[in-house]
Amino acid sequence: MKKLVNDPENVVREALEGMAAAHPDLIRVHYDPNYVVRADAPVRGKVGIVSGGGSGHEPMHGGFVGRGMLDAACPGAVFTSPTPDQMLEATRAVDGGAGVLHVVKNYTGDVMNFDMAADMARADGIEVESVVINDDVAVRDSLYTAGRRGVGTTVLAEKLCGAAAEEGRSLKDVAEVCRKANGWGRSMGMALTSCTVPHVGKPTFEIGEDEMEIGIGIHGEPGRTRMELKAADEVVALLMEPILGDLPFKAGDDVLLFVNGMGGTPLIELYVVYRKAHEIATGRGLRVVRNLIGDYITSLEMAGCSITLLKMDDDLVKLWDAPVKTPALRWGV
Amino acid sequence: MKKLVNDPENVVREALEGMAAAHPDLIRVHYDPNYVVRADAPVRGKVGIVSGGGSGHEPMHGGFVGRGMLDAACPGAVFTSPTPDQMLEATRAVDGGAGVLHVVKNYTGDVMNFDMAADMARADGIEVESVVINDDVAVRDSLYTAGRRGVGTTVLAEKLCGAAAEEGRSLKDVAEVCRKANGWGRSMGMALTSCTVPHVGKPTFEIGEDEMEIGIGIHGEPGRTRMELKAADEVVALLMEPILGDLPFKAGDDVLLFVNGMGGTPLIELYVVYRKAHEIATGRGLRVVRNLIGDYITSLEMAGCSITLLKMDDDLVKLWDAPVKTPALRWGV
Amino acid sequence: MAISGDDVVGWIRRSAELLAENRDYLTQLDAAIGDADHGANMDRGFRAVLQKLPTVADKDIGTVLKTVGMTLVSTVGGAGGPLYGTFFMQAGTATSGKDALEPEDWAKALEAAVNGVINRGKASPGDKTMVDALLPALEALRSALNDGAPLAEALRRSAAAAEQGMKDTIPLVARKGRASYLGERSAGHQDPGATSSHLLLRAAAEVWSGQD
Amino acid sequence: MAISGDDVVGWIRRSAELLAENRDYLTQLDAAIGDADHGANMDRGFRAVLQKLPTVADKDIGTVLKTVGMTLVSTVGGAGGPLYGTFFMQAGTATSGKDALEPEDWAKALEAAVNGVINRGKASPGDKTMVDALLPALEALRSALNDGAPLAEALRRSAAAAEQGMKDTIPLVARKGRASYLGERSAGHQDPGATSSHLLLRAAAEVWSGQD
Ligand SMILES: Nc1ncnc2c1ncn2[C@@H]1O[C@H](COP(=O)(O)OP(=O)(O)O)[C@@H](O)[C@H]1O
Ligand SMILES: Nc1ncnc2c1ncn2[C@@H]1O[C@H](COP(=O)(O)OP(=O)(O)O)[C@@H](O)[C@H]1O
Ligand SMILES: [Mg+2]
Ligand SMILES: [Mg+2]
Ligand SMILES: [Mg+2]
Ligand SMILES: [Mg+2]
Repeated sequence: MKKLVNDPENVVREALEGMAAAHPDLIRVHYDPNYVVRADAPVRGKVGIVSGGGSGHEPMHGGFVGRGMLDAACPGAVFTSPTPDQMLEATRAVDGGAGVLHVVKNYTGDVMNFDMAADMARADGIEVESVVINDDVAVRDSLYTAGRRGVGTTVLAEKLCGAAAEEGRSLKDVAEVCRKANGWGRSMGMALTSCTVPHVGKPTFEIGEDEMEIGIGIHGEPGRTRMELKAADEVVALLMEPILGDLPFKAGDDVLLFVNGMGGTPLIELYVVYRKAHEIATGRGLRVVRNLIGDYITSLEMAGCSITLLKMDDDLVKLWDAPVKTPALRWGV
Repeated sequence: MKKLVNDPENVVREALEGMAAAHPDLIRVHYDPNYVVRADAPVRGKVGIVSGGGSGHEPMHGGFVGRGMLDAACPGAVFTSPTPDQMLEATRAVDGGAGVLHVVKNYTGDVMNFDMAADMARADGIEVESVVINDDVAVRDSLYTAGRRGVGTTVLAEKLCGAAAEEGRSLKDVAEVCRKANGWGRSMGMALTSCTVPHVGKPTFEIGEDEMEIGIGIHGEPGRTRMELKAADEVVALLMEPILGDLPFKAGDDVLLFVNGMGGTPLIELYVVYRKAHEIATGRGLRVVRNLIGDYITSLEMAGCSITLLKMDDDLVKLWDAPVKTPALRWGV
Repeated sequence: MAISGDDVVGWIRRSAELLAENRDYLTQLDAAIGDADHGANMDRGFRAVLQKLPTVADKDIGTVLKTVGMTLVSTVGGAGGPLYGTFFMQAGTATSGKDALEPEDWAKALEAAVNGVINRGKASPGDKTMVDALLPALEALRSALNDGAPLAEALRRSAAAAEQGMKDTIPLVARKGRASYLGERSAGHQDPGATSSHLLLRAAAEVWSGQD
Repeated sequence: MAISGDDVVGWIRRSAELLAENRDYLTQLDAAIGDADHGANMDRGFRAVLQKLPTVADKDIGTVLKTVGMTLVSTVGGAGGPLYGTFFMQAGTATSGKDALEPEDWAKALEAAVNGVINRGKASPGDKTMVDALLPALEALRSALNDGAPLAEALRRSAAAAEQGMKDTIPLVARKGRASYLGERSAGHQDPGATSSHLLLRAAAEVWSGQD
């Protein structure tokens, strides 16, 4: 295992300490239980937004805490959902009297832990809404399974509902923005290499020098299919087809195109991917009105990428363009 | 070789096409010769700033083109200095009548190509100044060698002199900011793995599962020493010692601390590195007043990091905080 | 005759031991169809439990088990945290105030625990989850006690049923939890949660086998 | 007797061929003490030259060589681009207007070329650069011609000296170019630029060896 870490058990803690040292103007970090919170939380009268999940997906979620996005993030152990006590304390810390939205990725653990936390917070008298993000078209959906995973759309939804909250919208309306983003977003990912969980010390999966995994999750979970490595343009087509086939919208619609790196793929390759994804989207009559390119929802050092298409309307465009000031996403301020 | 590319010979071209498709609001891309230029270039009366170098270091330099930073960037083949014709055309394209600054990293190829371009541009009647960045303390300096490489300080210098140009300072003054940044910046890098040049198809160097390379360059050039892999805190100390030992400044000074990822190292590890680097800097009495953490000057998918310390004064802080709007660095606007 | 408070503490300790020993094994199982953390999660949780135990060792069995559950909820995370947390909290509620458990008390506690897991996770038998080890274990315990088997024997049959249930998860296609994302590709692998469940029941059988 | 314009074009073509054949070899040498691009750079440049050649094939030798130099400058990049670009541009200036080269003309052209490289790169002999192949080649050519050797013989001695100079770079510690960043670690490796320089002089010896 080749990593810049000390004791693998301390990676999450030490990375949080690094964040605290780096961004005192934007965030505060609370330990035991661990959560990252906006430096000026709670913001009176504003809906608070809390997300969280396993660590190893940086900058998500801690890097998205700040004005115009999340009020707090709860980092779990690497690839492990955080616990209800973290979420409860974070919820209390960001409650400015207007209620708190939990943005939850659809993994059994995340959903159950956030459910417990929401129950406890409500028992405390805090109004809590939860929106579960489930945008991964690699997973075949069904009433009888855990359903689709929450992946790339999470980043976009957090930006959008963060802006809505900043504008002063009500809990119901902020949750509505989040649900709309989830309903209008579709993603799919792929991997060239495996990640290595620090405390495991070896790659989660073996993969041949000429193989790739299509439909991979962000935790090194195996994907839909293992196949021979292909040229970037073909890979992009393999990701775009299921996304386009599942889109709840049509030619002529405006979209945001998000090309996300899994952590180990350099930016030059993400632009090669973007080129083709843009071409395919445009070829289907979609208008790419906004985009995001870079490592935002990662899987440690895994090489690979994911693509997200999100339908946009005027309100979402306005919310996307609104100022954001977090460690990882920043503009307009 | 596991990369998201099509024909390896076309990587640079296709990545440029991806950038052009992604950021028409910020940049335009010119092909044959290749350069990336601010969408609104030339800006009348403003000093133009041109940089460039081999590709494979993304987002540097193309990702730094835009308001408040570079006016143009010339991408060469992967790890190969661009050619004078690119630089000449870029220089012409950004000349707003106030002269053009070339920001050149100190590699023999870059220096010679930019020299030729500057001569040609001057023959065209454009006033050109060049500043050569040479901040890499891994290289022992001497009058009789090529001297130190230009690495991390380049990113910071480009931001700072970009802001100075945007403010309307003269060519002489903008160049002075750049020289000051170079004089006050020191960097050192390390690698856990090798990068693979696309058209070569195999790793530039072999490195054992329990080895690391200290003092690595950004082109996979071997570093100062190969040694056994160590804990992150020890690695950081190994990088900080030569930097601190070479600093042209002292306890009590303000600094910007830049922890840069080489491309394949995930952000969570960069924060573990930042934590210790911040601690060491602070322990030496330096005040870390600004910082930057992420992949900004990379070496394809190489895993590893570099650390840069830059002394700051009030003017540099003001220039650092000034608005910047480029694909890779954006704030205040 | 009965399971004492010390016996319950002994069971928890032995469980912690078995989970620590099988940490890498559980993680490997989870790597194949999940995210390679089940071993680390359970081990982290039970190490926290071991630290907490002394503070409640002299309390009633219900308090001990509820404390175990609450500690797991706040230290394990993932799916395992809420599920095993609920398991022990429900077992604790069912044994509230008791200083010793008769065989029937244990059966009721296990029943409450297993129902808690099912209510929280909504998994049905055959979904390839810990339920596939827990439910057979409960049924085997009940039928052994109905047969008039002594406690030690009933515990052994219960643990054996958990083991069988665990093995029977191998051919299943997962319908719940992270393994369900794999669809057909989840078949052919043993479920990590069913495996850790078996370890808990095996620990009970080992530690309490002196009783009858 | 003399080197014709066609001969010069033949030399360039043969050089392109040798560089293409040795692309991986040059890149490997550059990987050891540089950045693994010298082979790709030279090959890219000479492929561009081959495309350009037909447009000047009927021009004087000076024009051909200057065109080669300018094409290399705008397609090779790195250190090799300006250095080899200058090499050919200077050789072109020295042969301006000529349709054939007497041995002494070639010696003057090579001298101008090598001086151009030295002026641009500021390398001294022993710095572990292409100069360590080029300068011995020039000296060997001069002394062979002074000895009254026929051109073919002089070219062979020139190429052999380049080869020896190339090999002699192995123990050297680099003081110029990218390899200098390695300090002592650059010793023990052959310089890629000296190797490509040898290939150019070998091509001349091969292609022009019929003349004398
Ligand atoms: N809905 C569910 N009901 C019961 N058990 C479940 C459910 N979902 C997952 N599990 C169990 O949890 C185990 C995985 O636990 P763990 O690896 O700790 O959590 P995570 O999947 O969040 O990483 C699975 O092997 C399975 O036995
Ligand atoms: N200052 C110099 N003078 C002469 N030759 C040099 C100088 N610097 C480098 N070289 C030559 O250039 C070669 C490297 O060329 P190349 O790999 O194409 O460029 P780069 O080093 O920019 O990647 C070296 O092997 C060396 O022979
Ligand atoms: Mg997990
Ligand atoms: Mg090079
Ligand atoms: Mg798991
Ligand atoms: Mg080179």
